[in-house]
Amino acid sequence: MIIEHAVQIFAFVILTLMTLGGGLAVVTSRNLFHAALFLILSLAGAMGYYVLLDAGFLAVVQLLIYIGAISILILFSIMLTRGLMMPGQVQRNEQWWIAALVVFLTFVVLVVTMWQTVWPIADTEALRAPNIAIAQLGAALVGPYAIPFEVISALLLVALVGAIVLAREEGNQPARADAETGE
Amino acid sequence: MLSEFAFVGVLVIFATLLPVAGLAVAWLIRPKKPNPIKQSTYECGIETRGETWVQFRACYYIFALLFVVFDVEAAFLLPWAVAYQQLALYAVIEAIIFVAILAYALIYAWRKGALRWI
Amino acid sequence: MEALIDWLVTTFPPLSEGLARFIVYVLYSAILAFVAPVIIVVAYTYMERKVLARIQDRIGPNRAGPLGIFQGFADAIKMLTKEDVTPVCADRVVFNLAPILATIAAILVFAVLPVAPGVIGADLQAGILYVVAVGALSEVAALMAGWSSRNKFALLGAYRAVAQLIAYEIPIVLAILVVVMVAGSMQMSAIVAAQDVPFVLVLPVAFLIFLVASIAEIGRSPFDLLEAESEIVAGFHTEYSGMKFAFFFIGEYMHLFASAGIATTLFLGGWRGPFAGPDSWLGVLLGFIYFVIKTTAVIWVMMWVRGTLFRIRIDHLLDFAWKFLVPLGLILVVTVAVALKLPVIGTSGLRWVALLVANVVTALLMMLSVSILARRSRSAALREVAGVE
Amino acid sequence: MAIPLPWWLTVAAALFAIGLYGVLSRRNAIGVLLGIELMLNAANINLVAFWRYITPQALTGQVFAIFVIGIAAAEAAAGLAIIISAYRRRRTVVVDELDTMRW
Amino acid sequence: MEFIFNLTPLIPLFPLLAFAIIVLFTHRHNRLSSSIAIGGIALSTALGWTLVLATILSGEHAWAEGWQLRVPWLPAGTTVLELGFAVDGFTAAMLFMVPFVCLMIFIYSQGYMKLGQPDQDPRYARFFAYISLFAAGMLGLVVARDLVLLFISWEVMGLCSYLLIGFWSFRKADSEHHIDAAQVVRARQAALKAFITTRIGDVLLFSGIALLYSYTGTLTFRELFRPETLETLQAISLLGMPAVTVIALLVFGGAVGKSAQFPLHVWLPDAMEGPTPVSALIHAATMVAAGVYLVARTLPLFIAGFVVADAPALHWVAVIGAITALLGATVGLAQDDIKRVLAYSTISQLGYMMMGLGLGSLVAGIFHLLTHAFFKALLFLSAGSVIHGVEHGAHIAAHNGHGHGEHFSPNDMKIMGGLRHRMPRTFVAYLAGALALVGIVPFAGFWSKDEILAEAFHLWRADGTLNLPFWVWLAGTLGAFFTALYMGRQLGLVFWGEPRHAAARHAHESPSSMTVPLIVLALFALLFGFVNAPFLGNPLHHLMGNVHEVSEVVHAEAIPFNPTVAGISTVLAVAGLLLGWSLYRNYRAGQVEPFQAALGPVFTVLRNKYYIDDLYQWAIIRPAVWLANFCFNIDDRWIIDPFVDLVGAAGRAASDIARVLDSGVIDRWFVEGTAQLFNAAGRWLRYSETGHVQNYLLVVAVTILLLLGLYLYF
Repeated sequence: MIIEHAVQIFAFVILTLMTLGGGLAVVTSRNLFHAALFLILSLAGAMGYYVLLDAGFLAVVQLLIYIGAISILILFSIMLTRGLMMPGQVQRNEQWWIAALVVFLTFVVLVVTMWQTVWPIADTEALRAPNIAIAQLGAALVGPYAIPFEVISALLLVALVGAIVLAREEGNQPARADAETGE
Repeated sequence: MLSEFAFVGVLVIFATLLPVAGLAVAWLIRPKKPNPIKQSTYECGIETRGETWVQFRACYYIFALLFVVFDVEAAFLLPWAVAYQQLALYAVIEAIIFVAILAYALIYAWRKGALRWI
Repeated sequence: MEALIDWLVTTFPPLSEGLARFIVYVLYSAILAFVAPVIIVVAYTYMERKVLARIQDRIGPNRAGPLGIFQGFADAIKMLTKEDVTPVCADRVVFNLAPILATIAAILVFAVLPVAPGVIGADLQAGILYVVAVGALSEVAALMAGWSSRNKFALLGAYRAVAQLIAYEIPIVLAILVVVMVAGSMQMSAIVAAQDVPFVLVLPVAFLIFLVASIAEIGRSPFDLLEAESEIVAGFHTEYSGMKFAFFFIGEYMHLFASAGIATTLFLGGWRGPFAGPDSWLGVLLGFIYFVIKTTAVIWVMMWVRGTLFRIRIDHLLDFAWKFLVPLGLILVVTVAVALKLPVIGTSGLRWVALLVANVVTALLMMLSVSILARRSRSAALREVAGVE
Repeated sequence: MAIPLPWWLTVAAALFAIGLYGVLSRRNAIGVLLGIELMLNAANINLVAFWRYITPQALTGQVFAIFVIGIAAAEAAAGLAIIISAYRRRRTVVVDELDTMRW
Repeated sequence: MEFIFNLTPLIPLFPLLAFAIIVLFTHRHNRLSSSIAIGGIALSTALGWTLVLATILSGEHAWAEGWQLRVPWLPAGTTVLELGFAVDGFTAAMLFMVPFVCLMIFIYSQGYMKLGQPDQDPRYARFFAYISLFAAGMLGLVVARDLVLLFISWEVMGLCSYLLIGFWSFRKADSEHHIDAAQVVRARQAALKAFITTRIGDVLLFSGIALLYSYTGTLTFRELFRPETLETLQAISLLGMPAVTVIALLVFGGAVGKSAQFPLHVWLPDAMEGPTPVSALIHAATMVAAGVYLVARTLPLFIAGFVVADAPALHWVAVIGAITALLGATVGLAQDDIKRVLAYSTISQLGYMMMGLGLGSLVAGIFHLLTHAFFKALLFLSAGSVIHGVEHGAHIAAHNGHGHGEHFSPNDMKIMGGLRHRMPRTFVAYLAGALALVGIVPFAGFWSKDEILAEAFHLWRADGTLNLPFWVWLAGTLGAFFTALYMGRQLGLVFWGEPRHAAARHAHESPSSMTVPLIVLALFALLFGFVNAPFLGNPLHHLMGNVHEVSEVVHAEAIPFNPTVAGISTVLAVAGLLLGWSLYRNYRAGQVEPFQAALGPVFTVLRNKYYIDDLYQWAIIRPAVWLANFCFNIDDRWIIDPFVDLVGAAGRAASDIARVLDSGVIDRWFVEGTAQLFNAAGRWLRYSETGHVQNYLLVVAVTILLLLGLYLYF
């Protein structure tokens, strides 16, 4: 039990270093590509958190969507918008120090509140066995959460349509209809 | 569950060790005779001209976009698929509607020519 | 695995259960990370050369050792002692990290591969999703390699590689979706256990989608666009040499084996076969042998395809994924979902029949519509040509 | 559970603050987006932590986290498309220079 | 029976589907799109009327209690935000009117929107998509079980009204003669004005809803209006008033915006820039009715506030209603635009409805809402027909070489005249509508307006002193007179006398797709009043009188028919009508208007709408613009600049500051005058600092931080 706890705390510390260190690097790194890679590191740390919190499925989803898909998208768009990768360019604006101050204050307020609040922690028995099967999740998605579930797909559709309209190069349309598509 | 992921953690460490060790060994025993020509960027023997980071077309981005959308779809549908055998017909129909909406996304991209290379 | 842990605990009493588990994990990890790559690379490069040589009416490697079986080791030594050139303007850190990440990504897949009865590193609930998710790491590695080389070909190659990888990941996911639906679990062991009938027999279309997409996913001919020499030199690893290149190479073969292994697990019944089972050491060994045989068969098919087909064009490649495999997969998911919920389907036997019928019907419909579309577009093209002249 | 809940919350708050700082101080629009991703992740960590410690038998925490990830995907897709579009028209992704709304 | 009620969600769904189909698939096919839109609303009408029938047949209990359906909408942990559908007597009464009037307007639009547009105008399909969505919003509002669905529908309608009012805010080609550059500008401004003005109300309503939810944890009407809930709300004190009063006033604020009541009525006349069917749909029959409906639906809140203390939200409703009624009616006297007259008449009639509700009579207010919807839709559509005819006349005139190149507005009543011979069917319809509006027996308006006035009269007599009901009654009666006066003027100007312009001379009758709905609506304007006629036993009272059975302030029973009230208002109405008509029927072009001659400066005030628009322009919009500039400058000069200097003085961020110093800010501070410094610093900082998203975000972050601190530590 003690060893297990020690392992957990060790993992927590490592993951925190990854997450917060990666996060700090994301917001301070001068090279945007590096920033994106650090974002991946930070997200991987968060993934580890999910594992420690017994949300294995979520961890895998995090790996799949955040690291596997969203970060690819970000890397692509970084490469597409050239000119910002000029090294040595100043990457923070003039208000950064006010921002830092405000952010620090926010953090302090949050932390103080969190440590003062008495959280209604579940009883030990429940804490020990949070075994949520993926099947339960799946059933919930089409059960009580059916409407959000459908809305997500609509949201994705809308995002895709909007993004295609925005990102497509204008004035680059071939005059004839695409023969392959059989339109 | 933690113990299962613990294995993944151990494997990550070992999997990192392999290439690191390999590279270290190679670094020890390989010859090191750099010269500027060898270290220049390889472009079929021609001198590199212009910037390397030429701007690429947005169609790559659009493919990545579709990928993201369908990846999210997978993340939502896989739990559903696991639960599939216990579900009633209406729940299956909900998922089919979900798939249909995303299929419409694909059709939209197709008809807009976003799937066309060049 | 669990049996081994039990055995350790009972044989060496001072060992606690956790420690025993730790020892077993370390051992198995070491096997997966150090032994398996070497064996796989050596064995399957040799096999590939031989098979290709046979297809192309050559002899293949025959110098190093009897029948050239030491060719792989010779290659390894060559790689190890080659000079490693890093371009001056490259982003060194990222440049060095990329092959490491690629190797890690390839090895990590093995964590959930049930190579023998009871032998599986991590039997995750979300096992198969984990496989797909880890595959995404290799895309990141490709982008890192391409970007950090500061070479136009490398960057272009990385773009292409990622475009291809992500395009074919979706059909894979859809095929997996069908399997998960039928098996009722994402756990690899449960999927194997569910295959009283190997799924390839009842879900042939899903298997084909998976196989084709896997070939593309590991970037082999006819989908080896990522390293089309005539177009983009060697793709994202143009600037790599020596051991760093070797690790990309190792990663590729690990990936090959992993993909075939997953195909085996999902569709060919995994380690299942006569007398194989977790109860005795013999059964376990037998299961492992079945697994390797099946996987090698899949790999052989992939090599066969490589030796037979020519490389296809990048636009056709993406079209094939997005305009054929993805719609096919979506339709298949819907058809299977409906077929299994039909009121008459209750008993197990009928279930399999319904699945097979759903598969076949979907395939036929798809073929029909594609042929109609193709005919129409061909005649449109012909008309256009005629109109121009 | 070796780590008490407030630690998780603190880490999440720190990640949130870092992300917020990125949003407020990055000159590059994509950098701003990276900050937003960090913030979303911080929120997700909170959701999962609360689920684990307070309502471990309920599904809500995990389901919400999945929804947040899905929404983050949509947000990134649309946001990056906007940035690419802006880049194509204005040849810049520096937020300070994207100021048509000024007058 | 239950089965039919379960179909209720389909009523708003049909038009919504029509909208989706048009937008997604058929927007390239004009005729198909309009058919789909009409089909959708026709299905809704059929279903709606079936439901009305079912409700009536279900008996008294169903009228009061109704039927409902819950839909869990947003499960968030332990709480579930629900929305739902409900049908009771009140809903049934609305369901009789709303889809039917929409259907008539849709059919009419099919003919009207063809007007001078090229066949392939994409706006034709778009128009039908918008009005379908609009109808879906209104129907959703009517069948809502709770404030969630109601508010969603409310906002959908707000969006649609913006889109439709600004419908002609762009034009495709110069061939579209009826949309000139000025029209484009006007349409844009009107759309913005409508949107922003109603938004003020929406914010109030939303705050009201939020307050309700935070105090009661539910938004369902039935649960909100349970006596226990209301008592809780009465007990809570907020801003020195019972919470329920505050909430009622906030809700009323929403209604004031949507229903164009006194301080926020300015958007409605401008909204006439939209196509005429839109005016009929949004600004007469349905959308403005939404505000009245909201007040009627939440009447128990108002009454609860009324009962508990002398902070009577209910009286505010009556007072605002009375002011609006008089204001609208008087301004209507001095307008030239045929649609603007009707717009002000709408404002004034909405005031009547609010008066009725404010007196605690649900049925009187809603009865007037129903009859008004029919005859005002009729009037607007007839006005559209007149405009249509005049435009066609202008075409013909231009073709014949008369009046070519001369600019005129087809809405201007001054150019019309003598149209009763040229457009006989339109004339009959218009006359029916006018008589109904003025309140001549047996037209619909007579019965409903009389009921409101009788209510006020009754309450006055019951008390005996010169109390609020007396003033309300007085305002209503005076308003009735003015209504008659401006309708007489309008009839005289448009249909009698000689045509005063070539366009009017060549005007001719509209196509039957436009006139048939007119005739149908005219029949309703004539007959609909009988649904609550006293000698038939006030059927409407029985149907919906008991919906809010919580308090005796709501009169379930009808006030007995009062010959005195009816006599006074009828005499005044006839007198006003005749007076207006006789003064204007021989009006000739260029002549000084009879009213102007009689009223002098008062007329100018009326013509300028009591200068309320100018007041707003002067007192709100200019200061707002000025304030925006001021903040902008303050941000530049007095906050950021000292910050920069502070940093410089502290020797921090040396490189940035060096740039500041080099760029001459500090130099100029000493070398040149202070004024120039401010100027230069402002300009410099304007370029580097302001208008950037991140500045705003920073402000947001600081605000949130402050609020957080405030919430946690104070």
